[in-house]
Amino acid sequence: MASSRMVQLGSSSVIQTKSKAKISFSRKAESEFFVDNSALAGFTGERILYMAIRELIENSLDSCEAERILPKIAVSLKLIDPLNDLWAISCEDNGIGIRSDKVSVAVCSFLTSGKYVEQQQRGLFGVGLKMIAAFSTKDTDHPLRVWSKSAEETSEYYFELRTDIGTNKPIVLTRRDTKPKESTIRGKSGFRIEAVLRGRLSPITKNRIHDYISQTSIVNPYAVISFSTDDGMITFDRRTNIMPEPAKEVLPHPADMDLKTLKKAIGTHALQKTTIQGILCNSFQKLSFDKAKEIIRNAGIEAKQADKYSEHELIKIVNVCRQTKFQSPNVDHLSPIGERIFTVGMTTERTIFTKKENAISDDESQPKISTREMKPTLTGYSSRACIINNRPTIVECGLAYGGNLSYFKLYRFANKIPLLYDEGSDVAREVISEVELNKMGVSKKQVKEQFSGLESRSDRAIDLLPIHIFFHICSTKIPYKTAGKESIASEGELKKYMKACLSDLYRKVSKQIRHEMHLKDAENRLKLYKYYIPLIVDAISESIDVSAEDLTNSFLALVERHVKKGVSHPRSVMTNVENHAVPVERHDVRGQQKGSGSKETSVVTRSKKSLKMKRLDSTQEKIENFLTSSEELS
Amino acid sequence: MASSRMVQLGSSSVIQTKSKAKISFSRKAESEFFVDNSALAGFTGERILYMAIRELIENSLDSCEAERILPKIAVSLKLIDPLNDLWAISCEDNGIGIRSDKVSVAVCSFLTSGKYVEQQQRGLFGVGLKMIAAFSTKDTDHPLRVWSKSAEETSEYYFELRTDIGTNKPIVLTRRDTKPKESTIRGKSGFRIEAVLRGRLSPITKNRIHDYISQTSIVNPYAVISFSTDDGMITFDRRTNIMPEPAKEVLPHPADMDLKTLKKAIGTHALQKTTIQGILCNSFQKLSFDKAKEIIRNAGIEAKQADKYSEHELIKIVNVCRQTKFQSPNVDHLSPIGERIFTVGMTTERTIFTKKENAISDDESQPKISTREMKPTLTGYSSRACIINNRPTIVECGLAYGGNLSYFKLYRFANKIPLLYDEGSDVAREVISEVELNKMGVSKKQVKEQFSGLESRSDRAIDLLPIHIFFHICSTKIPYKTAGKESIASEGELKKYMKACLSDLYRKVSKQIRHEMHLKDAENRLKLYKYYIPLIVDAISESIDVSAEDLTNSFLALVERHVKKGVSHPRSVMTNVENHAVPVERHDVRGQQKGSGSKETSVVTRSKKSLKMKRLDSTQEKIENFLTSSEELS
Amino acid sequence: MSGMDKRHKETIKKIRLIMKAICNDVLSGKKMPSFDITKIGYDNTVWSEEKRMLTVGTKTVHISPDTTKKIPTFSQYVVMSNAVRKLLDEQMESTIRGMYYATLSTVGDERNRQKFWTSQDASDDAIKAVELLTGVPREEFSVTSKPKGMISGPILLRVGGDLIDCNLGSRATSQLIPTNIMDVEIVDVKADFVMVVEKDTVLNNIRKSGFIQKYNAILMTGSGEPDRATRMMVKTLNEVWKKPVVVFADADPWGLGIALRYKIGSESLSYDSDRLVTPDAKVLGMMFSDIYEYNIPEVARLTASDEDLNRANDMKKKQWLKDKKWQKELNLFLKNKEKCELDAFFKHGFRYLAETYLPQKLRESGIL
Amino acid sequence: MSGMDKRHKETIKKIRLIMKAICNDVLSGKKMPSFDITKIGYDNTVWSEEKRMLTVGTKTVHISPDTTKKIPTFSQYVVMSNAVRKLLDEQMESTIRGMYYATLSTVGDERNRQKFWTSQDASDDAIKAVELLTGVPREEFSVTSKPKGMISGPILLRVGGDLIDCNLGSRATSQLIPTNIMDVEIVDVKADFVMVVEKDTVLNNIRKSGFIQKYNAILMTGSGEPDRATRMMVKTLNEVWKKPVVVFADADPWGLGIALRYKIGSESLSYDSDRLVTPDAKVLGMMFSDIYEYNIPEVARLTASDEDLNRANDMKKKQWLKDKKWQKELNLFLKNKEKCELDAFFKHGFRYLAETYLPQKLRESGIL
Repeated sequence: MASSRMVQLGSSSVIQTKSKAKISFSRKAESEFFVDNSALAGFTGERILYMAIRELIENSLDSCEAERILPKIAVSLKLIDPLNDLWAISCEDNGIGIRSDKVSVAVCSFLTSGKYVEQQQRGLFGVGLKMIAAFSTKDTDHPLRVWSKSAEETSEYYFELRTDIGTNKPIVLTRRDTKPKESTIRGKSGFRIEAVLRGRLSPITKNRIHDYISQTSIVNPYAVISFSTDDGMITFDRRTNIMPEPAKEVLPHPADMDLKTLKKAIGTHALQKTTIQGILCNSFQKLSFDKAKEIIRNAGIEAKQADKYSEHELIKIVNVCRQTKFQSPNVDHLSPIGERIFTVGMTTERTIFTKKENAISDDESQPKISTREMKPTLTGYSSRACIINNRPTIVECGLAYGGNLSYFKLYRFANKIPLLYDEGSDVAREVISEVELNKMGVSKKQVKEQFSGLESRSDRAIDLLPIHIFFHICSTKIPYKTAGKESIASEGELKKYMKACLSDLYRKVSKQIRHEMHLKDAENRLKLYKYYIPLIVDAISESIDVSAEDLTNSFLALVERHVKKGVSHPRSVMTNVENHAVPVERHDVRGQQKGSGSKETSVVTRSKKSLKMKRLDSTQEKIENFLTSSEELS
Repeated sequence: MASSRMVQLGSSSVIQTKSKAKISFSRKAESEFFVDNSALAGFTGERILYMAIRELIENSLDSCEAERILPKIAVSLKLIDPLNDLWAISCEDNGIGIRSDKVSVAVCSFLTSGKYVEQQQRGLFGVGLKMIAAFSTKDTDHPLRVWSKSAEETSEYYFELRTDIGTNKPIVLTRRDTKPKESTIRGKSGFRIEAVLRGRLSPITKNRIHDYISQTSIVNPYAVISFSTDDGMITFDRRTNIMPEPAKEVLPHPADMDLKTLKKAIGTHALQKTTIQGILCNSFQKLSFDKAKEIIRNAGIEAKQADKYSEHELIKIVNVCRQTKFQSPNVDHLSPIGERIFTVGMTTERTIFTKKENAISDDESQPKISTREMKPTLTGYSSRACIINNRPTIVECGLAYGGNLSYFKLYRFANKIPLLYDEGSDVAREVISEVELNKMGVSKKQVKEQFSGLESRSDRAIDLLPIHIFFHICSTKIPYKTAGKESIASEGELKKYMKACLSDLYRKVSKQIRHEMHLKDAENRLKLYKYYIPLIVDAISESIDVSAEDLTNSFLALVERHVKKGVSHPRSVMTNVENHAVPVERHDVRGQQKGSGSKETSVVTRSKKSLKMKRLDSTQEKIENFLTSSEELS
Repeated sequence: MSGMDKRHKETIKKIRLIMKAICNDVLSGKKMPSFDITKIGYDNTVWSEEKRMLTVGTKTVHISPDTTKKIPTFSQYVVMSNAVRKLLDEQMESTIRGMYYATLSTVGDERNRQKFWTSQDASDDAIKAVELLTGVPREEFSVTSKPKGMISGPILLRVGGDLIDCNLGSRATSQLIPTNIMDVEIVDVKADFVMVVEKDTVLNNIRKSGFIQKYNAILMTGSGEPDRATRMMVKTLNEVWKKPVVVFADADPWGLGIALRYKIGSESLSYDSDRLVTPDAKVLGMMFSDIYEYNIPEVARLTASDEDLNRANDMKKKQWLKDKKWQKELNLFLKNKEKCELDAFFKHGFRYLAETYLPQKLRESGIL
Repeated sequence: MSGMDKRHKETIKKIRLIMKAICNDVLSGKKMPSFDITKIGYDNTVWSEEKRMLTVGTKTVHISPDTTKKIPTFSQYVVMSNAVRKLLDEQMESTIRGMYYATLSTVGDERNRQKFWTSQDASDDAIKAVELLTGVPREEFSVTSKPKGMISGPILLRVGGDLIDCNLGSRATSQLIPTNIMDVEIVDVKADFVMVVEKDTVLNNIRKSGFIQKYNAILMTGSGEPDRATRMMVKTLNEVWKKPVVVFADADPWGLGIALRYKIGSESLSYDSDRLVTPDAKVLGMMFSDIYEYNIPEVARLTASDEDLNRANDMKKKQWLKDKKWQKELNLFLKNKEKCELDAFFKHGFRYLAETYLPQKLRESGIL
């Protein structure tokens, strides 16, 4: 059977031995083009395995979210042939699967994808799966093995596939309806792929994969993602059952019109014989019939059947549209994470390490299962919708403070994908530098006074705080700084909106942060009194006749009352700080909250439990007393 | 006529309004894919005009070099509609042109290119011209205008073209054989294209374009490139008539074999019924019949007709090849610049500014023509051939010192294309940091003493020297750090070879540089004496009875003799510097010098004339005297 | 002597009263102990036209351990008060550095230990606070700084039981001005006038030239910023002994500032101006205009730093420098951006300063 | 006086001879002018077992404008030589700062002007070079530094024509030790011994306690690094007046270094040890072991810095500190990494140092 495939070989590009330079124009199949220029899709050298895992996880998440299925994704990466650097990679999800008649092209044929629609998705080029198939075909004799149970079908199908790189066509080696007892996918629907790739895995790349999955879990807390390697399995557990509203496909916005989109719109309506005005308002969002008439009038072209216009006339429409002000585009085609899910992501991270039973390193002391959770004392969320480069864009920003957090960290996401590298050149870093910390109601000086004890790598006050800041940018066109897609450029007004989000957040949490800092200050102050009182008492009792013990006891009682008073009247201590506690303002994302069913009304969540964990010293009880009383007061 | 094109509209991807998420798999035409994901080819936002000019210049240079035609390229970029940001861009060359039957697909159809061969070329993806055509079609109603006079034909043909983005097919609006008196292209052959693009040109991008052309001229000194804008014309003039040996197409190297290449080789020989051994040694370089037999033996597969092997058997051949040591690949498919041309590029840069006759700013004081030349005192060249990522790679390194150069600068080129940005992260920067300056026979301390007076941005000694360092990497697969293609990664042993080149160069120029530095030191010393002698003479003549004038004259005579002595015995002054002047060693590029016809034997060229230009003070004559004598001595 | 002891006893009593007051506040438990002291520094300094000197304003500082920042300060003041009491009880004297050492300590526990004094500056501030709290100048409670003022010329001092004749020949070294100035009595002054210079290098040069003998002058210097003893000595010579006082300092904003310390006082010691300032002193040089009038070679001039210029701009705005003469000089400096030290005259020869420049300036002002 | 003038004339003559030699070399045109001077510093210092002091070795430095780097140095030495000649011709004295000012200059042309002296250090080095060139110590050509040494106790000095009695009461200030030491004559010494301390704060505290009267001692300090006058005064008191000398300094490597300046000399002045060093001086304290034996409170101890430890390690290797006693002390320091200043005794009360620690140490060593 294998040799029968030989007939499919053959390519349009033939190596010639030329005596004289002569340009021979050759046509390349898409698959061959992408294999030859694999750098375009990021599949180069060391990065092949990393990119493969990324693409598979992103496809799986997209597939689940399309139908609001809580994702459960199992990825594995195992070395099967060290001599030839062969790795078995697999990914299984419980998404909607792919219809059996589409599986082979969806996996193997470049430029055929379910991703070519105007809505937010993780992967946009739709070439990831195809790259895996082509590389596997090119470098190994192992076929791709695929199990798919489509939501639209009842059976699970099994495939063995190869890509004919020379023609961009799938080679289907096996295709069968699996019998129920044989079936691999347990849920109602799902997809599993296994491929063998040739590649190298350096420790750096290994960490990169781990970071990628870990941060993916932060921004997708409704997903379970497990990752198996030869060392064992790590599971990034689900922490919520709420999923974001899926992205919807929308009509293009007229400000983004060009000749191609306009002609496509006319072509779509070709059979209906409508007017050009009708086509405009049916094919573009935010375009009323009146507005369409106005555009045609401004373009100065005569009325005729829509498909009778020449390009010269159409370009006038495009030019007018580019100069016309329209309503902001709607954002239904975007899927922001939303406050509730974002908050879950910020608040918790649950990781379970399961060591392989017979792991090579037989370290008895290491537990087989360990979990890690982080519980900040308070969190905040804010978002903005805006237009960047003619595309609707949603900026989401989150903040987590205190609790188990002990240092500053910035997390960056684009369309729910974590950005891991080039943080220094990311616009988010600029945003954080440029938003004044005193919007939080605290001064740099205060922060340095209170936190400079912590280990810090930086002089900047923000870097001293136990704070995590999260930025998520959703758009159908993320303004990446480089094609490497690791940092976002400060394009258009993006920075302005990000700064507005962070400023909101600072203002929103300011009361709580100030309270947190007052608590910490009160604690510090009591400690300070205890340090200094003996010195004062000694000096006095050496000078005049008084009982040192009485004086000490009275002094301690006095300062404890004093500290308590200080916390319930924070202003008196912080007179030099401008008060930013404006009435809490909600910055909802337009159209986003409709169906999210959020019941929370306050954007700042205070976790009492974690606060208690923090107070371990002897003054705990007293502090909690006045904490309670001050909360009653406020 | 315009409306008749309407029938060609229509696309396989149709916008649907869906009530329920359902993945619809759609196939995209290559053109549509690239237009939608234009970032892949670098055509985004501000960069469109820059990329267009780059692509056109690179195509033109490739076209000329294919037939060793001395390139003469005229590029222009003019704003024709400020309201709609429309620019007319044109490029004309004297290259080999494109055969009239191929023009339309070569210009408009993606994945059809003359670049898909295994040889060094500037553009590799072959999508630049197509992007221009597609963007012009998408954003304007102006057709592309093309004049082509192919070396294979006698007539010049004129075309008006558009791209059918939905199908990746050209739309030929006009095609005609121009009459001789109408003809645009004057030379034997050539190609001219005019397109209208929508875009913005910021001052930054404008500078970027200028830098790009200027540096292109450095590395292609045999080309004339003129660039016209609304401000006037800048011509980067030709400084040599020698051209590098053009790249030849070669067979792939067996170490780089994969299933795809192997199967392609078998397919090509399908009709000849040869053995697999025969195919191997006919389809791959550096693979003798014996070696082929050995490979088949090691793969442990039975002998049969070549097209009867299964993939499973073929992959065994691939695996064996990957583990087998072969001779280094030949580098005929690479086209390094070579020492002579490299030296011309380093030594001169001739720029002619021609202000527009009726320029808006009527600044009378500004001359209409100005030229700029730089003449270093000495230059050096070194190169190495190596294998990086299984691809033969040639590293060329050049160095220019002194003369009109007044600061340190690093120039980086890949396949004769300048790399303009991200210098900090380029491997070349690391190479320069890591090669010890004292290989040059001078110590950091000396450099700092002699040159710290110059304005410098850095503490590093090399940055103080008036030195330009040039790196050129040739390969069919340049290890770019990012898809943005602005910096090269330290992949494989690339850095090692680059360091070796630079070290060679340092050693080679060490004697001259030391001599230069001695001259400079002598100069400095004479100056210093002149500064201090009056103070010494005053002190002495105040203390004792002596004629200040006599003393001054005697002192000046004494120090001039003393300085002269110092230079003719440089060692005596520089005893603390290790002497690296090893016997001059040539590091020829394997196989590269064969046809270059180079007659020079010394790699270090000293320009006497420029030295003279430098000596303007009164001691010029004396210094030249001892310069001559010291040269006689050495 | 017994007058001194009596004053010491009074100071001890004042300190005990302060301690008592703190004690009462704490034991009663009603309020944080606190006391107000006069604020010192530029923002509580007022120019008195009548007295012709800088005087202290009415602002006060609230000293109390009621905020985090003020806890250490309060403790330091209390601890320093006790140390002063001890010093007086032991009938010793100490320098300000000695007081720092005597009160050196750490606070905090094992895990978080820090210094009681961040530096000697903090201890010096606490000594100042004790002065303000008790209303007794430092010298009276026997805390002095290292002597740095110097005096030379026909003047006879009595310190304790010893007579000190400062009228020594040109080869001898000047006498240090004792910092325990309360112990110093001026027995006799034979000089016609007092010349104060900024730096001892300059004083030395002038003295060696025989200036004292030739012009019957007393030469004094505070060696830079003058200590209180030097300022008080100048004041006494002018106001009690009726000797004209002239001041010479470097031609830069800092030199001018030092010269003006003698004549109008300083912002940091404005609370003590009545004891320290000599309003009739004449600041004669080195004026910025002298740089040009006496033809100082360019190499001996220095380029003004930004700091110098800022300081000069600040000075221009001061009420007490609104006089046309000072404004003219400061404007000249701000225009030319050149400053100069008195030593620069050495470029004209080692005797030029003492034998040409100074006599000329003194004649111009009518002193000679 | 005329002896002084004669010596001055000789110095002038020596300078003129040097100038003449340079002149001859230049006018003959045969060779670059050059002269060799003794190299000074650690690499030309030799321990003399016989003299029990650091002495200078035989290395020399070649001074000549023959290389770029040496042109400025040569010029500076010539210019400074001429300035010294001028000073002597004018019969003036100057401080080292005065010499710096007198020779201030720039070199170069419009486009490239630089300072003749990079800082006063360069000028100070040039003065040292003139000493070495002429073989005449600085004091003899009337260049002195600012006086900083102090002396108190039953000793009578004559400076020029003036008698200076240093035996003043406890309230008076100590006398400065004149830096023009060639002009100073010791007329009479009534004290039983001489006690040298590192810092004037400490001297002041001791003096105020009545120590001088009680023990009939002379108290001296160099106020840190002692100047030559102070060292020479100590030597004279010990060797001419046969008074025992004891030295007390802080318990840190720098304090120990200062104490040893008196007893064995220093590397930078080893060429002048014969005039400066008092080999019979006894360095009594403060020993590192005293920190523990006298129970200095922990807060008054300081943590040794890396610099301190490096210095101590260097000192341990010196030939002249191979004595068991020093090795033991240095090892103790290196082990505990704690140092301490004499002022730290103030933590035990202001009189403890003078009334407990010092008498005990003096008794232990047999002085009392």
